[in-house]
Formats: sequence, structure tokens, C-alpha cells
Amino acid sequence: MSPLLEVEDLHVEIPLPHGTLHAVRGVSLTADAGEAVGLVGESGSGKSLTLRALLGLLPQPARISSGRIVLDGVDVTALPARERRRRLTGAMGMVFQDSLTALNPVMRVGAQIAEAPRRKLGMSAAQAKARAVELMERVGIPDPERRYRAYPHELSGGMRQRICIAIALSGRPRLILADEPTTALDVTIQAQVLGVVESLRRAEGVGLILVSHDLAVVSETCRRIYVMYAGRVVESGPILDVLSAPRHPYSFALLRSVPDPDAPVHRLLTIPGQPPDLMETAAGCSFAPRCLFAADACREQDPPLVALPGDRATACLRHEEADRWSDLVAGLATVEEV
Amino acid sequence: MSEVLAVEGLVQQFEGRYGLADRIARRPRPALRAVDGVDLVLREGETLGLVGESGCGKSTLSRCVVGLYRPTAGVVRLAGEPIAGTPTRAQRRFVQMVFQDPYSSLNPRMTVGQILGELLRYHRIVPRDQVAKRSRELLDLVGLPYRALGQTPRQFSGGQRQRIGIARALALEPKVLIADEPVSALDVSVQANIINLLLDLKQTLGLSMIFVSHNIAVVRQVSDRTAVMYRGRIIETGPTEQVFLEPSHPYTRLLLGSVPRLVTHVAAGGAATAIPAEPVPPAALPTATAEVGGCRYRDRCPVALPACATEPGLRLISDDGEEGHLAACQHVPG
Amino acid sequence: MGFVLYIGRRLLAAVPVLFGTTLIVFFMIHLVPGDPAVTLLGTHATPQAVAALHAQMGLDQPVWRQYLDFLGRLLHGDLGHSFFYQSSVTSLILGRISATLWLILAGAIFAVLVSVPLAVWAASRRGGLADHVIRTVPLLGLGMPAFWLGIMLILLFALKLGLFPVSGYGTTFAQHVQGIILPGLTVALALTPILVRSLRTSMINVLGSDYITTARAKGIGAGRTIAGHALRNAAVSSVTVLGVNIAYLVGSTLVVERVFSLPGVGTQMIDAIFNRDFPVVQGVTMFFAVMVVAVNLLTDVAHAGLDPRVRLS
Amino acid sequence: MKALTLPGRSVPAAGTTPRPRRRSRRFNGPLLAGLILFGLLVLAAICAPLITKADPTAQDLTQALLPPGSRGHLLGTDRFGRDTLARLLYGARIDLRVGVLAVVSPFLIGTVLGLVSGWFGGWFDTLVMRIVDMVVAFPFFVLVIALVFALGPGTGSIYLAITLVGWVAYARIVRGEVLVAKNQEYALAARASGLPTWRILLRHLLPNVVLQAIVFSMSDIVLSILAIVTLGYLGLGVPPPTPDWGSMIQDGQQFMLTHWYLAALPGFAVVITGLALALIGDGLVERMNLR
Repeated sequence: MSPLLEVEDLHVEIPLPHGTLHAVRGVSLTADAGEAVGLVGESGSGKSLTLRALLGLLPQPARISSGRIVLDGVDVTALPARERRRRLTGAMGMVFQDSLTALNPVMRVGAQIAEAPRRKLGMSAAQAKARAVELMERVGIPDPERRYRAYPHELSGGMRQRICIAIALSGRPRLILADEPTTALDVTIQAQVLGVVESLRRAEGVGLILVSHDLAVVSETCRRIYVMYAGRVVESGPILDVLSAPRHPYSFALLRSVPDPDAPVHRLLTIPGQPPDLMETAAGCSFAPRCLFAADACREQDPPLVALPGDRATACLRHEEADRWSDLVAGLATVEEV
Repeated sequence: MSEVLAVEGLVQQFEGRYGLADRIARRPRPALRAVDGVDLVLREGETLGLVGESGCGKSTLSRCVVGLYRPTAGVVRLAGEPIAGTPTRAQRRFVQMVFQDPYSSLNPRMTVGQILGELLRYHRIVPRDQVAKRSRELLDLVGLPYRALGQTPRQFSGGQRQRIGIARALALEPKVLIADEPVSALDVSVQANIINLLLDLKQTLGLSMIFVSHNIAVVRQVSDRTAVMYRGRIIETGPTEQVFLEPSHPYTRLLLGSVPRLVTHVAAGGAATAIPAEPVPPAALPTATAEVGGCRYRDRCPVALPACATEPGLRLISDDGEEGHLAACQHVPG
Repeated sequence: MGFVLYIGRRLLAAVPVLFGTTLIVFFMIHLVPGDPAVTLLGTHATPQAVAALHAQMGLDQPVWRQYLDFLGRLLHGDLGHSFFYQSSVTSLILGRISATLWLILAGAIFAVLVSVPLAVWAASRRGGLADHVIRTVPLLGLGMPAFWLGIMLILLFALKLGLFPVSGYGTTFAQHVQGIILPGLTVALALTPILVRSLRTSMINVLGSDYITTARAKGIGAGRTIAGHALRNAAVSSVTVLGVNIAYLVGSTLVVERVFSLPGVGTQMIDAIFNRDFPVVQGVTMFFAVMVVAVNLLTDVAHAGLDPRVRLS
Repeated sequence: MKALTLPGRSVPAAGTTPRPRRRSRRFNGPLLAGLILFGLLVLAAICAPLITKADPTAQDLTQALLPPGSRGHLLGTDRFGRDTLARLLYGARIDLRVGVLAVVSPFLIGTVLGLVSGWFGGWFDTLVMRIVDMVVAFPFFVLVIALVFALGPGTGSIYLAITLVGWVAYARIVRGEVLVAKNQEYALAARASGLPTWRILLRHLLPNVVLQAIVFSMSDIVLSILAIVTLGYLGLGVPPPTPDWGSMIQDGQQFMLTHWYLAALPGFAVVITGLALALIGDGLVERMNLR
């Protein structure tokens, strides 16, 4: 069975007055029907642009410079623009980070949910409204009949994000793309919204691609993970395997630099330096300048993404030494203590 | 350990616009009690974590402490001396703040050298001819190269700017450092740098610190004691380990339970399941503009009692710590 | 309810502004260097005439008394008497008001008809040739005096092409319409450079906003996205931009009326200046302030009607 | 107290990758073009006696209404036989000088009032903003014309009238900027470190808020030149026979059918001045956005 969505070697470029920013550099990923996939990285890693490229919603002036997007076994990149958009938006819905700007401020929220059923699914006005109210109920909005007539600014952040989820679901998609959907929310609201997403995913069998900078959020929600750094996927695989035994120094360091609410450590691991400037292309692994384990080869050779057993992959030349990383770092910490 | 900073009965109220039209329409005068009766003690050498969600008043409280607002009621005491009206120069030097946003917290039109030099000169920290030397020492302290002195903030990355912000706070040689969400605007991979730096500086310079954050994991990592704020009040406070291991207030429990956790080992068959099935509360604003009366968590609380119609004060649960573990809930035996 | 309350609030806020404008208009007479009566009548006026004018203008009273009188008369619609004509200022203005209102209306309509499409075009082709042209050409117009533009339009359309009358306003409705087109266009074009530039910016903001992306993600088609989401928000910003600049448009009618010899209030003010007819100058200045306040109120109403967020604040 | 790193490595957190943020260039295209154009205009005005020998006020009815390109009169003559080029150049002296100088005092007054009322708020702010509301209720040209009429003719009246009306725009802009800037964390930091208010206002706020006022002053110069030209056209400006673009347009208007250039040329002069200043303003905005 072919996966629902398959992305091959996607490149996104942003032409700027001072040069071209190569923001996504050959990303490949797959999402099966009903599967929850996480895309993790920090700002500038290209995770959000990747997600937007999937739906053909890249912000001006970014554009896909090469790569294939295969939906249901059909390469949509080869289709005419209109047909491509029809297929992509028919199969996927999207949730954004900031629900206040993602909703039209001068339109009632109910009408915004009812729009896709009415215009795309061809329902009558009454049917579309009923569908919208039903969706609002499903995403946990109390008193949906009344809230149908509310404007976005009249709702709280959590309520608005639920509306956005309802909009994403309104076109009966098979895959939801969510771009940092809970980053702007408080933790208690975040937990509720994530709960809604999870239960809907299970009940409706809708797939999910979740983009987040927060490993914990992704680990609670997704089954597979792609870790991105500087426009590339540096590691991928089943989430539990990646988190418990990372095979790339970036994921390894990230896991040890983020505090755990249940287990405070004596000292957090720091990742020195900062993400690279994507305007320039330096030779070698883009993480090498910050890597704790980099060797000379890492600075000369661009590591390819190699497949590992257990449906995993990593873009590190020294991934075979990964088992020793923990000891190396632990030894270091004690040395520094003295 | 002796007290370095104390807050007693602090209230900070902001008044909204109230025009002629509102008067004619007989609308109530809008007022927002961002901080509504807070007591707090910071002891020498300790780190107090202040957690809460957006709008709970934690930022307002910290700004009151550094003297940016004049409190509506209550006192702030620095080393036993209350701030009367405008803080004195010595009081300004005593407590300094590290701000949240590394992009707006530095004047874009001044070089790092000017930012630090201005403070060193105005407060006469060192003789005039020593200003350059002292500025370099400050850069050493936060791990920035000397050439930073001639550069403007926009030539630095977010993490480096935050280091400049810390150097600026340290220039006045404060005893107390207030860190207001110092890492929330930074990339995850840089956050640990700043957290470790702050902890190191606290150690070497013998500072006391109030660490304000919405990030519960970070607060657990850095603080000795933790205070949880909700709608302008502290609803639970105590030694960090006790608050995290035995949360007493229902809100604290919800808060701690809501934090997403890294799932590294789970029975086969799929993703995590531990998603709290919290009943959806009515879309209430986190900060009340009107007085509700009673416990301010009552409308969201799953275990509310009729007795909650009267607002509980902080009650002692155990007193093995210096200040004890307290919570403001009717379920805590008084 | 929110809407009514908002409008009520705006109306109330206009009261102190109008009150303040009367202060400025009143104190204009005290800016006149030396004795206003002497200055107005000329140095060879007889002492009796000066004294009579003093009494008529109330200059022999204390200042606060003069102002209260002025205000009291104003509340009864009395702007004083013309020195030059045997008539009250109010009736003089009323006699000329229609041409000016026509001109403002025509100017506003033309301004919208010219700038909005240009701005939308430039914004939707951002970075393209049309955008560059629409962005740079208005730079030439920013320093264009309205009266000069009027003269050039007369030269081209009236004298060379003979499409419109050179000047005047005629007596019939058809003549009015014909006579108002060139002056209306002049008023509009004088404002267009500013309008196009700020409208283009706000259109770009609308077209680049997240809710447009949300709408596109729904897959409801480009036409529906524009009609359902972009247009109304674009209208909100157009109204805002127009409201900010409307005072400029109202002000430029003053000179444009003069160029086209329209029998409007502006022409009257300039005639009064040459006749040293102080009360008429004062009255017309006041009239223009009332016009601006009224037009601002209209934009507020339109804004509140289009944007639900406004009513809440 | 170093961050955890492998031994033998320096602390790379500190600027090892110097960000190649585009250095804000001192000049960009529009700014340079505007400055050159405006510079040329000013130079032409200053060097008027060197460019043409003709006296802008000398009448010679035998030489009246000559077309451009005539001997000794490059741009022709007006109905009194006065040289058009000389009148344009000497007119520039008046119009540019008054236009630029008229903006100075509104700029200073408005900036100071905006700074103070935005920072302190309270009754002073309310008072200033009420006055601003009153003044902006009048169309700019209407109030300036009425004030010049009341004050009597002459350049002094023009300066005073433009100052009385013009400061409100600066006060509004600067106040708005201050309201934003005073809640920026750098301003809070300056307050928290106990610096005196005057120092925060002058050293920290002013340099950040004044840029918007400077950008606006470019279009304000255009506006004040337009006001002077309009006054000249209405016969309320600089008294004749001193040349001024506005009165030249008025003179030329009656010969429109036969000698259109008499009215057109001074208008072009205004348009070019406006273009130069608009380019400078655009260039400044572009420069600021790079920061």
C-alpha cells in the first residue's frame, strides 16, 4: 500500500534582494493514512515552510525550486496549478500557530467553518450550518449554536484555536497539517487542545503532521518523528526509538538541553553557538560547528541521510559511535565539576 | 538565611479609560487588579521560581519589585528597607532585572559599550578611568568577546543579546536579580546556555534570584522554592520539590498535569495516552476585571465546595522548609 | 447595541473638538497686528468709522465677554454680518454651499475610483512592473499643487480637446455635472499619490495576512477567497486611509474652486480675503472645520459598520 | 562557569559566526537620487546670479512674451518682458528657503511636546492632545490661508502661520512613537536602572522616536512649499515684484492658450522639488527598515 502523502527531495528557496535563502534543502518524508507524524526543529530549520509547501501555501516570495509531492500515488507537482490545488486542499486541512490572525476578523466564526462545506462539498446553506455547529461541538466548544455568531475577537485563545481545528476539519480532509498549533497557548489550554486533536484523530482516522519546536508535545502526540536542522531532515524514525536512543548529535544534545519537569538534572547540556545563516552554504555538515562530537571529516563532507534498521535514518557520519555519546558527555560533566 | 527582599500585601491596579459616554451609559469603571494581595519573601542566596499562565500577574509583580510601577497598596522591602515612593539610587542598584525579549530590551541606537558605560558612570560604580576595564570584566562574566563593546545590539543573535541584557543588569552589582521569562523568546537549543549562565552567576556572585516563567520544567530546574500564581494571587508556595511532588492546590495539580512530557518508554501499540480529559471550562478570561468573590479558581475547579464562596488565605501544609509549604485552598485543613 | 454606543461615543467626542475650533476661529481676530479695526478699514479711516467697527465687532468688550457673545450667536447659527455685503455670513455660506458639497463628493468618489483599483492592482502584482510603476509615478504627484494641476487639466481637456467647460458651474443639473467633473478630478488627483501609496501598503498587509492563507487552505477557489475574505478587510483599511486624508481633500477644494471659478464657499473665502471681509473669512474657516468633523464622523460610521472589532473598543 | 563543552574548545557562544546581517548601507538608491536632485535645486538657487545675467524683476515691454529659446532668454519672457529662467531661479531662492525654514520650528515644538506628553501622560497630555484635535479639524490650507490673512502679508506671517498649524503633526507622530517605545523593554530597563528621566528621554527615547519625525518632515517641507506657492497663486504670498513660483503660475494662467509654458514651467519646478524630497523620505524609510 502506498502512503497517503510522500514528499521527495523538496527544496524551497526565498529570493531576497541580497541573495537567495535556501530554506528547505532536500526534505523527504511520508505520512500514512491515519498516522500522526511529528516535524521538530527550531526557528529557521525550515519545518514550517516544508509544511506550507505541502499545501501550496508558501508565503510570498518563497517557492518550491525542486522536489516531488506525491498524493495517493499521484505526483501532484506535475499537475496544472488549478488541479494541484484542488487535490491538495481536498485531502488536507491546516491549523496555524496564531489563531487570532488566522481567522478573518470581520467574519463570524460559524460562517468561516461553514464555508468549505458550502463551497467545496456542495452542501446547502442549512446543511453547511448544521455541519459547522456539529464540528464546533466536536472540538469541544460549549453552546455552539450561540458561538456560531461570534466574531474571532470575542473568543478566548483556546476557543479560537478550536475554531481553527474545526475549519481544518470542515472540508473532510484525510490529513491535518498543524503548524505549532499550541505554542501561543497556556499549558493548561495546550493540554486541552492537544487532547481534542488526539481524540479527533482517533475517532475520524484523520492523519496528522504536527510541526513543533517542543519535543515533549510531539512525543505525546506522534508515532513517528522527523528532526530538522538548517533546512534538512537530520534524523527520523519511530518516536520512542529516536527519543530513547538518538542517532544524531543534534537530537541527542537537544534532548539533554531541555529540562524535564519530572526529573531536574544537576546541569543542562548546552549546545554552543547558534543555527547557521542559510544565506551561505558552507562545506560539511551544517551542525558541525556546534557539534560536540564533530571530527575533521564532518567539516569537509556533507553527510547523506542514511537508512538504519528499524525504519530509522540519520544524517551523521559518526552515527555508529552514538552509543558512546552518553558516556562521553557524562564523563565531561564530572570533569567540569571538579 | 536572612531575608533580602520581601513583598507584603501588594496590590497593583490598572485603571482603564472611562469617558463621558461610559458615564452616560452607566458602565462600571474598568479596573484590572493585575496583582491582588501578594506576600512574598526572598532569602539570601536562594532562587524563587514564580510560575503561572499568561495574565496571572507574575510580570506585573516583578515590575513592582524593581520599582517600575508604584503599587496601589502594600510594600516592597529591600534588605528590610521599604521602598517609599520612588526607589532611591541604592535601592535601584540593589535589585536589577533581566528582560524577556532580547530584541526590544536593548536600545538599538547604542553600542554595548555605551549601554554599560552609561550605567557605570551614572551610578559611579567605578572611577571614570576604570569604566572601560570594568565593561570588559562584565563581558568576561557573561562570556562575550571584547569587540562587542563597539557593536550595536542588532549585530548579535538572540542568545548573545540576552547575555548583554544580563551584563547590563550586573553592571549595577545588584544583590537580587529578577529574571522575567529570560529564555522564553530564545530558540530551544540556546535556552540551556542562558539558564546555566544565570545559575553560574548566581553562584559566583552570591546573588538571590526571582525566576519568573510560564515554563514549569525550567522553573523546576532552576529554583529552590516555587510560588504558583493565579489571577493576581499566589495560590501555592513551598520548596520546589514539595510543590512538584505533592501539589496541594487543584490548580497547581492541573498546571503540573498539563505540562507535555517526553514519552520515552511506553507499552507497544502507539503513542502516549496520558492526555488529561479535563472538562472544558467556560471561556473565562484568566484575569477577572470584576470581583467574583470567593476562591478565584472556583469557576474552573473540579472539586469546588460551597465553602469556596469565601476566599481562602494561604494555609500551612508542612513547615520543614524555611518558609514552609502553603496553599490557598479550602481542602487544605486550616 | 455596540454599534449605537460606538457612534454615540464618537458624536460626543466631536463636541469638544467643535468647541475648540470655535476658540481658534474666534482668536484669529486677535492675531491681527495692531488695532484690527484700523487694519481692516485702512489707515485713512475716520475715527468715527473705527469706533463704529469696534462697537460692531464688540472689540470694546473684555475678551471673555466677546468670546461668550460669539459662541452664543454661533449656537443660534449666527456667524455675524459681512462687512462688504448687506447680508449675514450664514446666508452667504448657505448660498454657496451646494457647489462645495458637490465638489467634495465628486472629489471623494473620483479619489476612490482612481486609487483603490490602482492600489489593488499594485498589491496583487507585488514586485512586478505594474507595482513599480504605481509606486514610483505618484512620487511625481506628491509635490503637485492642486491649482496648477487644475490649470493643466483645463489646458488639455477644456482648451485643447474641448470636452468640458473651462470654468463655471452653470444653472441646470446637467451643467452642474459637466462643470464638476474637471474640478472633481483635480481634487481627486491631488490626493491620489498619497492615497495610492498608503492603500497599497494596507492591501499588501491584507493579502499577506494569515486569514487569507486559511481561506486558501480551505480550497474554496481564488475568486471566493478574494470576494469573501480580502474585499471586506480591504474596505476597512481603505476607509481608514481615506479618513486620515479627507481633510486634505476638503482643503484643496478651496483653491480648486478658484481655478475653475466655481461659485462655492472657497471662492467666497478668497473674495472675502481681498475685500478684507473678516466675518466671512471667519465663518468660512469655521464651515470647513465643521465639514471635516462631519466627514470624519461619516468615516467612523462606515468603519464601525465594516469592522466588528471597532465597536468593542 | 563555562558552558559544558569539550576540553580544548573555546566558548563559541560568543559571536564565532559573525552574522552577515546586511550592513545597513549609508545610502540607497532613492536616498542618493533625492539628495542629488535636491542638492542641484539648492545649488541652482544659490548660484542664480552665476547661471543667468538677467535681472528677475527688470521689465522690458519690447521683449514681452518671448517664446523659450529666444536670444538671451533661454526660457522666454513673461508679459512684462522679465526673463522666465531668472524668475524661476530667484523664485527657488524664496520658495525653497521659506519652505525648509518654515518646517524647523514646527519640528522642534512638535517633537518636544510629543515627547513630553507621550512620556508623562496625565493632564498635560490631555491638554496637548485636545489642542491637536482642534487644529487638525481644520484643513491645512484653509487654516494657513486664514492665518496669513489675519497676520498680514509677508514671509514672517507665513512662517508663523505654518508653525501654528504644522507642529500638531509632529506632536502626534512623536507621541505615538513614544507611547510604543516607553513600554519597550529597553526603556523599562533604563528606568529600572535608575537613570534620571531627562537622560532616558534624550539618550534612549529621542534617538529612536525622532526618525519618524524626520521622515515626515520631508513630506512636510513639500507641504509647506505647496502652501507658499498656493498663497502666491492667490496673491497672498510674497509681495510682488519678488519672483515666486505661485505668483508666476497666476501670471501665466491668463496666457494659457497662447503661452502655456508660462504657467506650466513653475509648476514643473514645484513637482521636481516634491519628487526630490519624496525620494529622500522613501530612502530614509528604506534605511530605517533595514535596521
